[in-house]
Amino acid sequence: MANAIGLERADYKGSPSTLCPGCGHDSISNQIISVAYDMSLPMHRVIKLSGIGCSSKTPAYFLGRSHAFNAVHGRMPSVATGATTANNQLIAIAVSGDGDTGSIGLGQYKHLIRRNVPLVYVIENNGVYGLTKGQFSATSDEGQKLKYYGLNELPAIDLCLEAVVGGATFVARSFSGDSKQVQTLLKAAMAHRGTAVVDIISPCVTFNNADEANKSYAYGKANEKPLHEYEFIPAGYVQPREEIVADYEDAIEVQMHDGSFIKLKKLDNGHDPRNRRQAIDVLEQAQREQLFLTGLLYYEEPRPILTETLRIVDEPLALLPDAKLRPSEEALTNLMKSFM
Amino acid sequence: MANAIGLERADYKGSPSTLCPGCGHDSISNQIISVAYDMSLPMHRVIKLSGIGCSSKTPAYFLGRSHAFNAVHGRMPSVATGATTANNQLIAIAVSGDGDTGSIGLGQYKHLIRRNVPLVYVIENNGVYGLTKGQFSATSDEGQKLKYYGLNELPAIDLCLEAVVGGATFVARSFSGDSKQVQTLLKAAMAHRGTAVVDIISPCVTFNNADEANKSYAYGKANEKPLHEYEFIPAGYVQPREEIVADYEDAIEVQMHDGSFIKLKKLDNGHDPRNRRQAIDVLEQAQREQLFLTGLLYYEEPRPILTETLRIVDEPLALLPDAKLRPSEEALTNLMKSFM
Amino acid sequence: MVLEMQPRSETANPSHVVNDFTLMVATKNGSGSQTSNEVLIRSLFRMGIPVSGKNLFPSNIKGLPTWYSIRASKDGYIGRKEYNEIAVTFNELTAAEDISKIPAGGVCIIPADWKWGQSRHDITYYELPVKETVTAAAVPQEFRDRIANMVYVGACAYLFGISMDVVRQALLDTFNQKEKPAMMNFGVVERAFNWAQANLPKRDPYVFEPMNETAGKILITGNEAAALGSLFGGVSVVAWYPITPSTSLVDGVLDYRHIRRDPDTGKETVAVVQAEDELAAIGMLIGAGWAGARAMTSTSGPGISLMAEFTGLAYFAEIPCVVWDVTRVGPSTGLPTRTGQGDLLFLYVLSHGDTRHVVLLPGSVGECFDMGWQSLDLAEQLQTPVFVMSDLDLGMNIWMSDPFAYPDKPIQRGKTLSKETLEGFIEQYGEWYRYKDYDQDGVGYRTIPGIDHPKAAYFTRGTGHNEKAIYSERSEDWVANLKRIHHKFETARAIVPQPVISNAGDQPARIGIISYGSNDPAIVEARELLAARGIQTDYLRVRALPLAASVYEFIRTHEQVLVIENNFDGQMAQIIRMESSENLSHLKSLSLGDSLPMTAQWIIDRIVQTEG
Amino acid sequence: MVLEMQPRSETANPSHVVNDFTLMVATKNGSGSQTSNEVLIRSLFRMGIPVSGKNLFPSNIKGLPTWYSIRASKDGYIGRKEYNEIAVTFNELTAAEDISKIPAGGVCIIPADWKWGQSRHDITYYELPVKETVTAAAVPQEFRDRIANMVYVGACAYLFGISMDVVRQALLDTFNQKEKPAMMNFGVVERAFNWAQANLPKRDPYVFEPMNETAGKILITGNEAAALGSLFGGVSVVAWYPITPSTSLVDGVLDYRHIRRDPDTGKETVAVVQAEDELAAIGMLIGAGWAGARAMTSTSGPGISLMAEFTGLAYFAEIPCVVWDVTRVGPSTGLPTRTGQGDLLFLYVLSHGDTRHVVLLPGSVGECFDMGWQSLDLAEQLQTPVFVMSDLDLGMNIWMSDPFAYPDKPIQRGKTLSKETLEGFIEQYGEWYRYKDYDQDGVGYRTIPGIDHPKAAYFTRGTGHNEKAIYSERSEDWVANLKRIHHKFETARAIVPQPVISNAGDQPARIGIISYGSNDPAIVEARELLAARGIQTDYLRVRALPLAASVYEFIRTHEQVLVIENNFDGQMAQIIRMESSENLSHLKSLSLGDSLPMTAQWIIDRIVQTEG
Ligand SMILES: Cc1ncc(C[n+]2csc(CCOP(=O)(O)OP(=O)(O)O)c2C)c(N)n1
Ligand SMILES: Cc1ncc(C[n+]2csc(CCOP(=O)(O)OP(=O)(O)O)c2C)c(N)n1
Ligand code: SF4
Ligand code: SF4
Ligand SMILES: [Mg+2]
Ligand SMILES: [Mg+2]
Repeated sequence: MANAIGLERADYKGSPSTLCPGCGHDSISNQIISVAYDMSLPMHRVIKLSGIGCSSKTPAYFLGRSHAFNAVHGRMPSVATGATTANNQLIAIAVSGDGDTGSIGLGQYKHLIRRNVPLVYVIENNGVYGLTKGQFSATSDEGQKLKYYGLNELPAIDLCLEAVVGGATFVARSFSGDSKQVQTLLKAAMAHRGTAVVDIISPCVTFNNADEANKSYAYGKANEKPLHEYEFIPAGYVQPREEIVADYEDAIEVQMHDGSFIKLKKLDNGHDPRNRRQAIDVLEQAQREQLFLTGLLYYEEPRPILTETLRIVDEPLALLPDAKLRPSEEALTNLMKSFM
Repeated sequence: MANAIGLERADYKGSPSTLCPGCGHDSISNQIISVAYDMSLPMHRVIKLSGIGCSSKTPAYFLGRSHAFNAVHGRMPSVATGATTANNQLIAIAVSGDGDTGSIGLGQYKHLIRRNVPLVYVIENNGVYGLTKGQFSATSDEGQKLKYYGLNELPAIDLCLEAVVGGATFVARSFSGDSKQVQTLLKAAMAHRGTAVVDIISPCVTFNNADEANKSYAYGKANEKPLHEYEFIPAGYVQPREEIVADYEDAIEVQMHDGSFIKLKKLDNGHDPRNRRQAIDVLEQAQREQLFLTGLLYYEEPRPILTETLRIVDEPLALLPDAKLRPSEEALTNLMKSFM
Repeated sequence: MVLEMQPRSETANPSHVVNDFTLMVATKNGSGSQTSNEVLIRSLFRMGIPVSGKNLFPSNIKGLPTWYSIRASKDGYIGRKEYNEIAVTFNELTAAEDISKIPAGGVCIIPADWKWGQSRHDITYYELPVKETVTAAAVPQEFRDRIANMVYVGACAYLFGISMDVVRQALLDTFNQKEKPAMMNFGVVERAFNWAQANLPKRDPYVFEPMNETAGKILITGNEAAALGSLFGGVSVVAWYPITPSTSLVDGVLDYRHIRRDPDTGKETVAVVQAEDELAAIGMLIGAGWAGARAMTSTSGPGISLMAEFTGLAYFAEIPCVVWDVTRVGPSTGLPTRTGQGDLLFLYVLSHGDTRHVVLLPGSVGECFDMGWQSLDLAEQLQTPVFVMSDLDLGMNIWMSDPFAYPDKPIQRGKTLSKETLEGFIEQYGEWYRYKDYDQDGVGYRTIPGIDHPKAAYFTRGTGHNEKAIYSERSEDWVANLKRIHHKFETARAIVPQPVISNAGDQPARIGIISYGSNDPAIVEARELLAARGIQTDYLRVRALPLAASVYEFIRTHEQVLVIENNFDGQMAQIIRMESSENLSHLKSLSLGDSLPMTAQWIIDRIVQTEG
Repeated sequence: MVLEMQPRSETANPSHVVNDFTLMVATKNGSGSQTSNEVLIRSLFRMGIPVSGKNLFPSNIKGLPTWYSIRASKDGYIGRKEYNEIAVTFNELTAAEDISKIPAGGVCIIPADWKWGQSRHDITYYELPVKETVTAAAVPQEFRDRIANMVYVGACAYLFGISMDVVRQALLDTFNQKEKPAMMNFGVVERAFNWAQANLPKRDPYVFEPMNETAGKILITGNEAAALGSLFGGVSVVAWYPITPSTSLVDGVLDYRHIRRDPDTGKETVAVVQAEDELAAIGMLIGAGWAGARAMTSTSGPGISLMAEFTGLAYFAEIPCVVWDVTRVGPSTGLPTRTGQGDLLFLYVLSHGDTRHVVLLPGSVGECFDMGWQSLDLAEQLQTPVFVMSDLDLGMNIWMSDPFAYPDKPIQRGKTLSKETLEGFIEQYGEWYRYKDYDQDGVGYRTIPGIDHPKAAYFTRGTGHNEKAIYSERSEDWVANLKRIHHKFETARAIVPQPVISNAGDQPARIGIISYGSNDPAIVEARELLAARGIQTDYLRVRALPLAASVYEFIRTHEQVLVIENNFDGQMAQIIRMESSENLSHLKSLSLGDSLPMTAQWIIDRIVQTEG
């Protein structure tokens, strides 16, 4: 069935995956395809950015008609910063791994967030280095065991907590086995203006999928605790706003910059993602008690994005005509006089 | 007057400072000298480590009889990790700047904390790049103005909050103009086992000392709000413990790993540094309301330090005799057989 | 001179070929064929046949094509060959191309289940009932896919003459003497063997026959060898970040560090820190080396690039540490699972502002072991970072070798002063200045932190300093210091591993070959084949930068000198040229850079061209 | 041949020296002397006297010694001189040494307040009542320290003949025409002038006299020139991290980007992002260059080292961007405020695995401007990172120059396809493959993201790929791709700025000089002085790597070739050697690396030695 811009879901595919059969990352690629199709994303405006790792390979496997940049390990954030600054009309989807973001890339990750570079930052978090065959990453849980490398005794870095503390205005965690939630959160993230972090626990079936491992399928399936049930109502959705609110009493509605809404049905935890303190608490609790919490953790009114704080012109810098790139000969002559 | 190991305060000095007269960093060097003298630190066991910046130059200006390593910009933490791993009997004092730690060095800072490398990490935080003449750093406050570079519109990275979230077990903030507090906190930090972060607001009189600048002397003097009054009681102090407790009702006593105590007299804010949530709250509040809060922000029972999680021998690796460095010829022969 | 050379597939035709052919197995990555291939190699090794294996694997965990070549060579050649007489084509996606590459007279072993037919008439096909055999063996479901590869092991054993006894032993070796998995696999092997015996009349000329060429030898990878060398070299701090193809070097340290474990406490004398990246890894080495540990890391190209700034610091602040660069193919991420020697020049000049480094160049697993400990000695003797450039071929492939020799000298800690020797030093000289050249070899005396002596401390920095280690911006201090460091480089030239020269005869041959590293087996083979056809060559194998004087001596004494290496730019030839003002117009660069281990054939072709 | 050369201090003796001497001011860093020195330079410039200034400053914000030399040269020489006839010794800590370096017959200007006495009898002393003069001028307390430096300005003006009118104008220039501060300073200058007139009988031979050699010229630093060149080159994204001596280049962009500001909205067409470090800075450039911006950064050695890995990516993924390396002295942090050319070779081969880069080498502020825009053009034409290696001397010192010429060709965006041209391309070729060599120049056609065409997208990566930009591990694809990129380097060789050759006569001189960058003024001066003594030299100034064919042509046609450069290793000589198989035994490297700008005298001494 064609979407609003006349494309089939298949048009949003990429080349066939070369990941291990069953890898969590592949299901995320599929969710991205679905989301892009549902949202009728114009692929020519999308850029896909990634670092190095199994996760970072995935941009090849979705949205084949979009430009993509598979950069170097851990330093995709700076490439994304440059690309979105060069052309502020691009829709950037960044994909990274836990090693890529949490180990080698932590500094760039934090600084990207601080600058509020507008993009969806998907972390395909499996708590292990997949591509280099099963070393611990910085998000490996304390006490986690791996076949070859033994026991991890260091505390995990929680990339969502890092994002909240670092000034991200949209921070969510999900589970690649929960496709509905992944899709809803990705849609909301796409609608967000600013850095939107979506940390998706995505099991590595080859190196970190023991049943007791906190980031395995079995564990996720058994222990995932969603914070809410979600619905995403895109901007311009026909149903009048009031009706939606009426849906269920306990709902929280988060209105987004572009007019869309995320509707959250509160579950027993009572988490309100607009409450920064709750967001931090819930993350700290999850880490302390090793809870597999998922959902929209934190949402804040967007603050200025980088191209705004840079005060650059509205048209993409990349497309400026020569006349705007080179002042006149007269301008040079005048300038020269000031140095005489 | 000679201290317990027979040294005068002057013995703890370094070469004369080449910083700008009045620089906050110089007064921190002086506090370090006093603390080392008071604590009778054996200088041959102390190592001084730093990155690059005006702040990072200071190890030349104190403890002239200690080995020092002035490394590269932002990457001192890894050098410190290596040095303390090589010799677990060294007492490491690390000095860095806000640019050095918060900009180029953020990743290494966080990973040092995660590994719990045992050292005192002093940040001489002036919210500006001193040595390169006055650019914004990542700790420059939102809305801060600088003579040449204008207005900063990005949120500040709070290096104490980063430390707490990242797993540091001792996190304090102070003000170079408050020498008593700086000294007390440094003493406690020295007694701590693990990474002890002491973020000291240290005005740059040349590039960021306008009265309204949040990290200027005038501002600090006018607005510093200490969380407590402090006393540090070293291990083996003769007065019996009970008596101290009796001192004043509202006191909190934090017992440290080596048997020393920090005694905190609560002020009206009621902050308990052993409460992680309060620590985060107070830091978030300080940032939100631009409060100049100082004091011991967070203290936690020490978790294993790096050399413990590495399970290395008790004697310093650097001093292992040859016999422990090279197995016997027989061992090689046997090993070779296993490859036949 | 025009030369008639042996056509590429000549050896593929005779009627009886013994222990002189290559068997290639094409499968999918992660399918478990690694084990089967190892069993085959180990079997030949047990039969006393010189053998070598080359694993051509993708940068992928599961599913992409992988090829493994096992070469048996009665003459002891262990380099890569350009063609494989026998192909086990077990990957449906590449089989067509794999089959097309079999030389005439070769053999194709293919699953019967595919029902592909036999398109070529100049090769011998054997079709194997893979599924049936596995099913019949009643292997637990979960192991079936992996174990299917044992079918070709059994069939090959029968077809080319490996006894079941030998295979059983090899299986036990491969599974570390664990009976259960070994025997489960052996069941399938035996079944396939029996089936082949019953159903596959031998129709090809290739056979393995026992020899006595491997007795007392070992099979090992270069990375394991390097790890062992480091452990016997007293490495005490290893900081690293995973990257192919260097990861297995640190894995080797983890696997074998028990030989250094404290027997009383069970604690380690080797700290292994997984850093957050390579910037941190080398930073940790520098901290550790400064504080007196023997520090080592292992990485590959991208890691080397990230280490550039810190390397300059270590060079200038004169801190010992050892960096293994197990090279892959660049630029950038390049081909992470292919081999090449493209980092040489970059390593040599790593970091801005007039730096130049010691680079050791092991040419065999034996030298990986030797340079494992020598590099740690040299780093401390020279107080500088020492690089060891191995490569994927050497590091990750299994090689036959003589057992490694125990280090022939005690651990060298260089001029590191203890409390007592510092005392003595000051008595003798009336002073001790960190960067003063007391011995006219450019190397100063250092102390390490922790020494209880009031004069032991000094200030280490990457900024300009005088010989007292005091900050200085004076031009004279700068020049004096840099001159001394350059002088140290001359000291290095004399004490690094010297070139190995192998001359054809008493008089210099017309052609001199210069090469290094893992090209050695191909060159050895090429020289013999060329000699058999009347082209004599002398051969100098460089084992370190800076270049020994004997390299230039060798160049001077040969009419034509060919520098053979596996990179695009001919970097060794460039280094030879850039440091000499002699007339080197008779020096020619033969460089390859095709991402594969070098072959004798390629060398022969080039030399024939040159001569032609 | 033995030559009698002018002894170093010869010019310091005659009785009347006009516009041909150097005045050096020694003060403390951060004391405000920069302003005074600028006023002196601007005054001479206004008098029409060719002038140049060299600032020798410490890596420190306040207090360490700093020296500023102002050279007047009627012959138009603007290189550094090894001695200064006149020394204003205003730093008590260095005065003794400063005075000892004054050549016989020279002049020392010293604060009278110190009561130092006059230890040398072969120089002229003038003692100035600094404190009194400032006190008498009734300057507000807070400005007193800084303004004290105006005392030597006034005294020098009187002693050496600068009119008060000229000084007043120069002060206004220096203070951007702001009357108030200019006049406050002028008050002190005038007072000092008058005091000198009344109290200091002229006892030395040095005088400034008006000339007409600066009319229509400008005074500017190389970094400002580079900033302007970039702005006229259409730079649109600047990402950077502060580092001496490159910071003022980006400051220049900030200072002047208003000329590119959108007049309607007041918004910028140049984004300037202060990155968290150099790794991020170049990452941002690569993202921006890939997305179609004209991206530039400016850094120095340590930053270059940190950029190594990303540079390899840009090279291999073929992304345009421009990196200015304003060099200081390395290795490591080295001497951050001293000058040298020690990064050349490292830049050329930056990153692991067979990379090689375009490096432009400006030799004057004019070329800083030209290469500012040319580098952006070249980066897009060649789809590769382009480095521009300037240095502290060129970048941070003030130079006299002709006004810069407007770019002589429109902005070059290279083979960047828009929606329409892509359409046309596909019509013509029936396809568009990103990395196919359609024009046999090694450069493919690229699209940028955002183009509304279903076939515009391609996948950019640092891993192996075929010409369709599809991931490939095939050896053939790898080799084909690298060959094309190497071919692109040949294309670069022809289109980068070509060498400038200046021959002594119609026939090649016996000696050919090769040099580059900021050595130019010293070489120009040395050649004239040598010529005056009968030694003719030809001179080729390299302006870019890869080297043009004419460099080797020049070498071939000269009996002796001297490569003169300011680094320790003689890196340009090494590059020349490493890429040629010709006999270059007549090529000699003269390299300096003493952390200071090169002088004509040093060159002359070396050539005389060579000839001797
Ligand atoms: C500079 C550098 N160092 C190391 C590597 C090797 N490397 C490739 S991927 C990877 C880790 C990937 O882990 P993660 O980001 O978690 O991705 P995953 O494979 O688990 O999805 C590493 C260390 C590299 N490519 N570049
Ligand atoms: C790799 C690298 N980049 C840039 C620099 C230049 N640099 C030196 S110090 C400094 C900033 C120092 O700021 P901070 O750490 O806050 O120290 P402060 O001078 O303010 O005490 C910079 C950018 C450098 N030395 N190395
Ligand atoms: S190794 Fe793990 S992360 Fe990588 S593709 Fe396989 S399952 Fe996925
Ligand atoms: S510039 Fe600022 S930080 Fe640096 S020494 Fe001066 S006052 Fe201190
Ligand atoms: Mg991972
Ligand atoms: Mg600072």
